[in-house]
Amino acid sequence: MFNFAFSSLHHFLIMDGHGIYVWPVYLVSILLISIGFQVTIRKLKALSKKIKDA
Amino acid sequence: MITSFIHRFSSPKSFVEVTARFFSYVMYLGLFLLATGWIWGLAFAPEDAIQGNSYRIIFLHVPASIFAQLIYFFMAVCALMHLVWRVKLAAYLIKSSAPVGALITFIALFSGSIWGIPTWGTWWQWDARITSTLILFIMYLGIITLHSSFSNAEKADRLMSILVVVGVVNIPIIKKSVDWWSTLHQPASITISEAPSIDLSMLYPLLISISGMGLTLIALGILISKLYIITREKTKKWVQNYV
Amino acid sequence: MINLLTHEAFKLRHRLRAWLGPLLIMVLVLIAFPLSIDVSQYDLNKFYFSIIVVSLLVISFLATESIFSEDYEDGSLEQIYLEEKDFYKVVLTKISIYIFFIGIPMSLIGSLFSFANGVAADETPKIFVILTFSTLILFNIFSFGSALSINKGAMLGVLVSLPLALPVIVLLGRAIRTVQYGEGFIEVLSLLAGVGLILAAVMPIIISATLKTHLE
Amino acid sequence: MQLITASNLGYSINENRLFHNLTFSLETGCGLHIKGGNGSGKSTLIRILLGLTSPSKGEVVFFKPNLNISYLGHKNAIKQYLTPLQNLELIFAPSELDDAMTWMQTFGLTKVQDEMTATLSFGQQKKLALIRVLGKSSDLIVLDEPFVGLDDLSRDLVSQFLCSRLADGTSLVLTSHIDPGIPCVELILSEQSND
Repeated sequence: MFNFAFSSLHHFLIMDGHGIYVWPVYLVSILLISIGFQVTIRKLKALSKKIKDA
Repeated sequence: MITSFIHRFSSPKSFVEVTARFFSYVMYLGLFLLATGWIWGLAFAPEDAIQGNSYRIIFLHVPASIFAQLIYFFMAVCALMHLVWRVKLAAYLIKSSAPVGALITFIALFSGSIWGIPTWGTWWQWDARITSTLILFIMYLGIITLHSSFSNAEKADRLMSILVVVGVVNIPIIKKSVDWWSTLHQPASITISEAPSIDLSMLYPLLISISGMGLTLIALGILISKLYIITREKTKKWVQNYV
Repeated sequence: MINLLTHEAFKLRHRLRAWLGPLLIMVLVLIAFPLSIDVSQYDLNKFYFSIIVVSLLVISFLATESIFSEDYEDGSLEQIYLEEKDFYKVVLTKISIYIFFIGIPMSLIGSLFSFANGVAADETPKIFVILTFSTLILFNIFSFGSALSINKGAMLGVLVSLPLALPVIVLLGRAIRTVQYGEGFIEVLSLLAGVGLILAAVMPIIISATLKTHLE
Repeated sequence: MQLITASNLGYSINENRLFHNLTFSLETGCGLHIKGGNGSGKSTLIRILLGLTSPSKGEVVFFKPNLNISYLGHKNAIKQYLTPLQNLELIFAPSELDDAMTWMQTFGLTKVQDEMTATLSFGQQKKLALIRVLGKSSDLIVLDEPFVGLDDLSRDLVSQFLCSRLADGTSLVLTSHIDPGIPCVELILSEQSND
């Protein structure tokens, strides 16, 4: 169950030509979710600062 | 009695305080599970006999699709609580879940259509589940736009709850009506009643990714609702003490 | 109630733009469509329906856009609330009047044009009945949308009511196919009628709650 | 005899407090003049009394069930695309129409009664809208800035009429920046700090 499914790292990235579909999907999703976290945290900090100053 | 019970445990203040206590656990556990599930799925799960390696999108697509719907049902429960018992926190939670729902629905649509290129040879099909997911996405956008177009936030809360409740009735109707078209999708891979049609070495990483995705989204939801609650109640004393 | 009906009818009759406008646009679309394609290449009667269905969707939206906002903006809605204490009757009346003045003529235009484009004479009434029940559903849905987005513009109205209207379009397309193939017409028609009547009874309750919230 | 009592009324919008702890009562045949600066919540208070808006705190009690209220707010509630006459026909039952027509005459609107309301001047439209309140009998008259745009003559006419209605036992709630010349209890809404 825990055998590396590809013969080499190169194959892992290419995935028999399916890599160009698989990798962008994961990267874009990770990017979107982390932007979600980032933006919220930044806004939260700005807001806390504003309330403290007021 | 129910009303007083709900009101005692649903003050925005206690929500923010309680969730802050286990926020970091939820987030780190979620990210850890998500990473485990994805690495397992991407690198160690065996190749699919029919679809080849492109099936590996499943570890992202299926969790995203599941939570695209679950978040809406969560919002509908909150909307009922808001309309029936006038629970303020419920409205705050709807408003903060909507962007999370829109985000994950977009990811579900996006990953699905990319996955469609190698498997179906097309990135878009007017198939039942894709169409209903697209409609779900429009519904999320509608809820967000509706709330932000009113200056009186309490009015906006009430109208948004009405829309969410009407929308949740609509979901099964959409499903049934678009099912009338011929459908491209494989039947759902995991069902509770039947034995799963998927190999265990693929099922485990899938289940891990689903739980990881769930916890990560809950963490994001907690964060957004904290931001929103503080924005809404910034004139209250507890907020000024809290920050 | 009769008083309310005559009043609403009177008001709509004096707003030419609100009731004649949508009908004219419908006619225009149905004339423009065959002109915009090469008629000799396509079998028009096969997919002329789809343009009828789509124009029904769009025109229903246009027609109901100002159904409540007109009364809301000039303050009549407050006065109505003070007199009635409840909007159910008013909403029911308004939607009925709109269906009578705009919806039914619209269905008539749609079935006439489908007759002109190759539907047999004895099947045209079937098309009319289907279109009428569809307008019943669509008007209720879009009235809800315009009640939610009262004076906030069409973009919001489209976003909130389109998800509700799309299943109706699927159903309507299905119903028209049964006319073309001559099978299962009664089943689909009863489904349409059932959905329409349920919506016509339930939607006004939801719309009244929405309008009440707007007045606050 | 008491008609309305309001106890501890408070209203806030988006957590900003407009007013709080308002307690007052209105008796039959009495007037209440709500005063306050711009944005102090006069119109909101009126809408709470009408039952349109629910207060954030406190409650309003009506001692007479099915209170017959006539109201005119900022919005005139007349149809621009109809003539004044058609507007009145929409508002009044046929039996009440004579009273309304007398007011048309008093206000000098008879000569424009068949023109489109949209072409009437601001003051004329206001007068037309006021007829809704003046021509009907009711237990309570609620007016939000009724004198805006009226000439002196019409203002006196309206004030006199309201005085006579007060004497008949009708109650009155109004807001106005101009002294209405009507015997009223004053209720002053002052700007409050958020604490």
